[in-house]
Amino acid sequence: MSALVLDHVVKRFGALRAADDVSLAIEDKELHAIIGPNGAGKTTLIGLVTGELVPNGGRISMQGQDITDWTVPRRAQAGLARSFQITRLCEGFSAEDNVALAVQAKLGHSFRFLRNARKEPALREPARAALQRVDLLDRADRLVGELSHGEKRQLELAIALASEPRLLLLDEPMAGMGQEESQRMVALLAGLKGKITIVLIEHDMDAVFSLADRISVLVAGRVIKTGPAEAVRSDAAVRSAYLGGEA
Amino acid sequence: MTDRWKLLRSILIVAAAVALIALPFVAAMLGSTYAITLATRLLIYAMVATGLNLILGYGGLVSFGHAAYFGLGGYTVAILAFHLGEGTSILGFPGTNEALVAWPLAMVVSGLAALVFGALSLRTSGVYFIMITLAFAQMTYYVFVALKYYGGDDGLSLARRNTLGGARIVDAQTFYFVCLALLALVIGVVQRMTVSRFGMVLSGARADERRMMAIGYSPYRYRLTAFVIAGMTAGLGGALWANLARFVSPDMMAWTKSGDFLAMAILGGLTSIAGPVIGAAAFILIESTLSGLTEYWQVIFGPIVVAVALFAPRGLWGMLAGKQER
Amino acid sequence: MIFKALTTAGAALLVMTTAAAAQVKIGFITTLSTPAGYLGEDARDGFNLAVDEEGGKLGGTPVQVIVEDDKLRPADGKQIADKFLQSDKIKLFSGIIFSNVAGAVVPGILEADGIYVSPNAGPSPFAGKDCNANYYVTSWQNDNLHESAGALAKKLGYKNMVLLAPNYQAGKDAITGFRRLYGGGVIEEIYTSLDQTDFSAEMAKIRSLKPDAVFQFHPGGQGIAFLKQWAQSGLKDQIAMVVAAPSLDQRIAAAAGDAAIGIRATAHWNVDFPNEANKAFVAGFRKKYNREATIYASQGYDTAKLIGAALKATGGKLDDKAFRTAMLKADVKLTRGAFKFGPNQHPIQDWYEIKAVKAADGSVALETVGKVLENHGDAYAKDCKL
Amino acid sequence: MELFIEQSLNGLQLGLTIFLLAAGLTLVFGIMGVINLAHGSLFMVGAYGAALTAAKTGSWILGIAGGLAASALTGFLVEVAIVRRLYHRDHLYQVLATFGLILFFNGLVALLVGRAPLLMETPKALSGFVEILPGIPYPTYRLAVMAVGLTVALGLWLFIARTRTGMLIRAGSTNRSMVAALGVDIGRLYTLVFSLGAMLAGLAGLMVGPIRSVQIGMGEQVLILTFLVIVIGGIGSIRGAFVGSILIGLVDTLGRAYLPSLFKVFLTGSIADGLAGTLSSILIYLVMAVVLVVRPRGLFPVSE
Repeated sequence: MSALVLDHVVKRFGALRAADDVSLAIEDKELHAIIGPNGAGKTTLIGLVTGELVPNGGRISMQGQDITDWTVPRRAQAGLARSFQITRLCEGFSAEDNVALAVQAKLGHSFRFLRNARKEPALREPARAALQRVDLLDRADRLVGELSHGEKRQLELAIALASEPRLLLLDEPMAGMGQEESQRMVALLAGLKGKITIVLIEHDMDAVFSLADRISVLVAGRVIKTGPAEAVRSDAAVRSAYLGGEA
Repeated sequence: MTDRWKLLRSILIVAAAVALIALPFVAAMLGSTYAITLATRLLIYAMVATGLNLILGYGGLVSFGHAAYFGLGGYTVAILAFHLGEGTSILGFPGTNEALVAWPLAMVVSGLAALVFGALSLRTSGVYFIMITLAFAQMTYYVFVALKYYGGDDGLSLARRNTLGGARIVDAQTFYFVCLALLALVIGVVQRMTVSRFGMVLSGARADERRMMAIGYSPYRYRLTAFVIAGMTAGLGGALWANLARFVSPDMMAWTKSGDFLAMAILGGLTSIAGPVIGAAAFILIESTLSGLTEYWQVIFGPIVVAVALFAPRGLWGMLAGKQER
Repeated sequence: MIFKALTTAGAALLVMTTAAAAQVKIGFITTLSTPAGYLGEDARDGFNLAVDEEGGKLGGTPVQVIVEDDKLRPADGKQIADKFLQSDKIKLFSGIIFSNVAGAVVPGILEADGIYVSPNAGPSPFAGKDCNANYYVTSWQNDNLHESAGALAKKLGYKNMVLLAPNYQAGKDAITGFRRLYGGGVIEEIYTSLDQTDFSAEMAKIRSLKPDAVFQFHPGGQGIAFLKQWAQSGLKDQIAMVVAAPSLDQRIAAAAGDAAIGIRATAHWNVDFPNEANKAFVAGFRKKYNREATIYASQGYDTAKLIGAALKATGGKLDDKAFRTAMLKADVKLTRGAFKFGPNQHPIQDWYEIKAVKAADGSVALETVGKVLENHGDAYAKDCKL
Repeated sequence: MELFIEQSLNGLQLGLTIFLLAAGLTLVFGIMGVINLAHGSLFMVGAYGAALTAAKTGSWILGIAGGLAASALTGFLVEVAIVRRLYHRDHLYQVLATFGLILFFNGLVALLVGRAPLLMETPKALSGFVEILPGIPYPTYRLAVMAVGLTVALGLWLFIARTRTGMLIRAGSTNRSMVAALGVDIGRLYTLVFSLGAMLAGLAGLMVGPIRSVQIGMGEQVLILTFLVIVIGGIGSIRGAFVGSILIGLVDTLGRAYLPSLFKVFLTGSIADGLAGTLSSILIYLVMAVVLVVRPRGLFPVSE
């Protein structure tokens, strides 16, 4: 069963068709990259998958379940985790607090009023484990504002991992990173590959082609090609519409 | 947070607690019962501001109608006492003068109102939220102004204070300690809430709503819960106020009162537990001193409020704490 | 023997000087901010004028008048009263303009054995079953305002009236009071809302109802707005209007200008009363404050005079029955003329018809036309057991 | 039927009066994102400026000039001294600071001018009536107020849609840095807009002066109503403010006109009066609550 299926999904903004009859199937445990030039509709696609945008037509399903009408939190609860292109973290909180919030979400409702959440091992231990996975444990007590850009991106990933997702949606995780930071992120993702289904949206072509099992190319709201890295690289349509255009 | 600041903070808190406990005795020694009355007023406002701070400071929700819940709490106590005096019943229940019945009921009434108003208001955000909370408070205000049976805008007097477990709370000192104990309880509960799972979600949703939704929370439910808790706290404050003033009137729900509560919370410092208490104290002391000093008190008080908004966004406690807390 | 006489005389002298020096503090809680601030300002200035005339004394007793703004908030008034009672040890109070503030403040003062002399508000509970030996009203029982207007409407022969008042307690009391002595037909009672400033809907309705006269009770700014809109709508030339004193005081008339001319009101005082006390007051007020006296100023002044008369009789003492006896005698010439306290310690006095006319200098003046009610008390006195 | 037409006209008139005040408020919010509770104070300043100037000079035309000048100048000073420090701040601090300003202005007017309400009469030229329907005279002055309201609506629309400054304002509200990149001093643009908003508030104040009472606190009575209107319309939208104003004007007027008789159909006199009075007091708030529950960002939401 596919981890995520988009079936003839359409999203219009006025006259603009930001998602134009998109059909896509992401297989279980696959690392699937989505690439495309600016304005191709990648952000719209993420919005549609996470539930922040409501499609004008078509269906979306996850693990065989139709989630088209589900809210953002409900999809998250069902195992969809994401990172943001521009880091969105709770500023006044420490790195560990941020991750613990995701752990807490995973544990169900949070209507517990009197126990100090910062002292609950059930929240803090998994949070520290997630920080460990992204090599950020030594920065656990730092406030988000004190972290470097690269560290914030790692933290984003830790938050996403902490909820033990079935499907991980990464929105340009390398954006704005230096070479060294990018390499560390690629290594992190390589370590995750095959363990969770990952949808990776990324501009860094080297990263994409070295990591992805399959790649989909989005141009002007349409998927023009889906296939393994080599097939995409050699596809004439892709080359002319996108890779060629850039080269 | 440095150890020096931690020590200083502990000393300050202990000193404040000692001062609050000693105050009535000192006042009695100096023969100034007024100081006790004033301090009781302060405690009650501090309680309301503490509740408000939960949604304002931690939840980031600017409720411009908090006076409505304060007023409803006060009216609950007054109406129950009124029916006891008249020997009539309300909705099938006889009136009562027992605090153990009236005060929880005041919290229930205010909480229910907050539940209904909050459920509708929280569909909006930003300025819309500010204005819709104001609108609900105004509606409540006008209803009580027109409620002739309960005195309309002339208000309703209480013949005597509520009894507490059958015992009368006659003197100002006892009532002061009742208020102090309840304030301590409210502060304790709110303080624990802010670091609980619930509080973490509430603060998280203020910091970044989209992020919180992306990891699986619907902020609405948590905000509504906080809104109701804040409303209930205001209701308890109103119930105590009715006992202090032995009088309630729609004036308790006026929009300017909501503005006063906001000013108190901000003046002291949001997202701190000490803030609302300091804010309420400063607000009351400044306002009553100024209006005793000059009839044109507004000309001085207004700019003070402006200055706080402009130059002390973290309030008095924030200024004191400097960079130590955020 | 001589020594003894001397010491006695000395003691007596001592008593006299201390009595003369013992200053009486008067707590004057009144409304100075909010749109209604001018009412409290006038009452205070009238009161202070009487004190100034005696060089800081009332009835020979030095007094200190401590004024504080109640902000038209009952709870604030109560707080100030607590401070005055407990901190400043004040026993004698006055100044409250509004009934809702009085309702919150007065019980606390009376319980603390204080004395309250009201220069304006006279709510009905304190005139009837809740009357108190230490509570005096020098102005009116609230209903008097509207009863006199009702009596005037009856005297003028109106048969079909529309009555308007705001939808709150004082407004409802106004209509009840008016109907008590009016006795004629009422086509409709219209209730406006608390902060309403536009009355075009009501006026269109009045036009369609075709009454022969209208009674409206809108104090302060609402009253000004009503008069202006009434004149603009053209109804002023077709339908007569009778109002109570708070809807046509000197300030309202001045602010409404020509829109007020021809409107009739009733009052127990007017600036043109020819008695000597009033002439002196009006001239003194103008000299000291450089503005015209108002009904609120006259009430402040008369209140001070009544307190002065009582202090004179008791030698400045407040804490015995003598003060009450002296107070109830009301042995002083007031600006309004004849005055005595009824059994509930509320006024028994005359009410006059007042009309707004154009003065020689083009401004609006209130002119006394004639008497409407004589020795008028109130309907609640019978419920008062004192 | 004639009465209904007259009442509808009254509602329209009230709506246009509110619009005068709402236009400036929504303009300032839409462009700078500032909630200005002191807008009511500027309304008061306009009325006081006009009343005092007219009393001094005996000319109502000079009075208008005086009122506009006083409110624009006050707005300018308030922007320079206070409001410009609030542009990037949370709404909470804007509410608090401008709440403080209300207190200040009320106290200041009491101190400088005195507490008694001021005289402000209808200009002689506008004091008559026009027979709009047979047997129904309508005050000329109110028609003038309506005309001014419509003119302001049209003028603002033209200003924003057609002029260079208007274009900058539109751009500035969505893209500060773009406007700054064009070499426009955005600080000065904001000062200008705020002063303009203040002048509109002053215009509203001096227009209603002859209808209502020129007194301390006159701004707060209408302030909440004005906020209601711009919130219903969608904050920042001039069109929304216009529609909201007319809606509230009509609802308020027709509610007061017809609710009592409606209630009397099935209730006895005094209870009906009481209920109808209460309901008509809260009707406008109810309308706003319903609008916001259904459309949380108002009737004409302005995109961010």
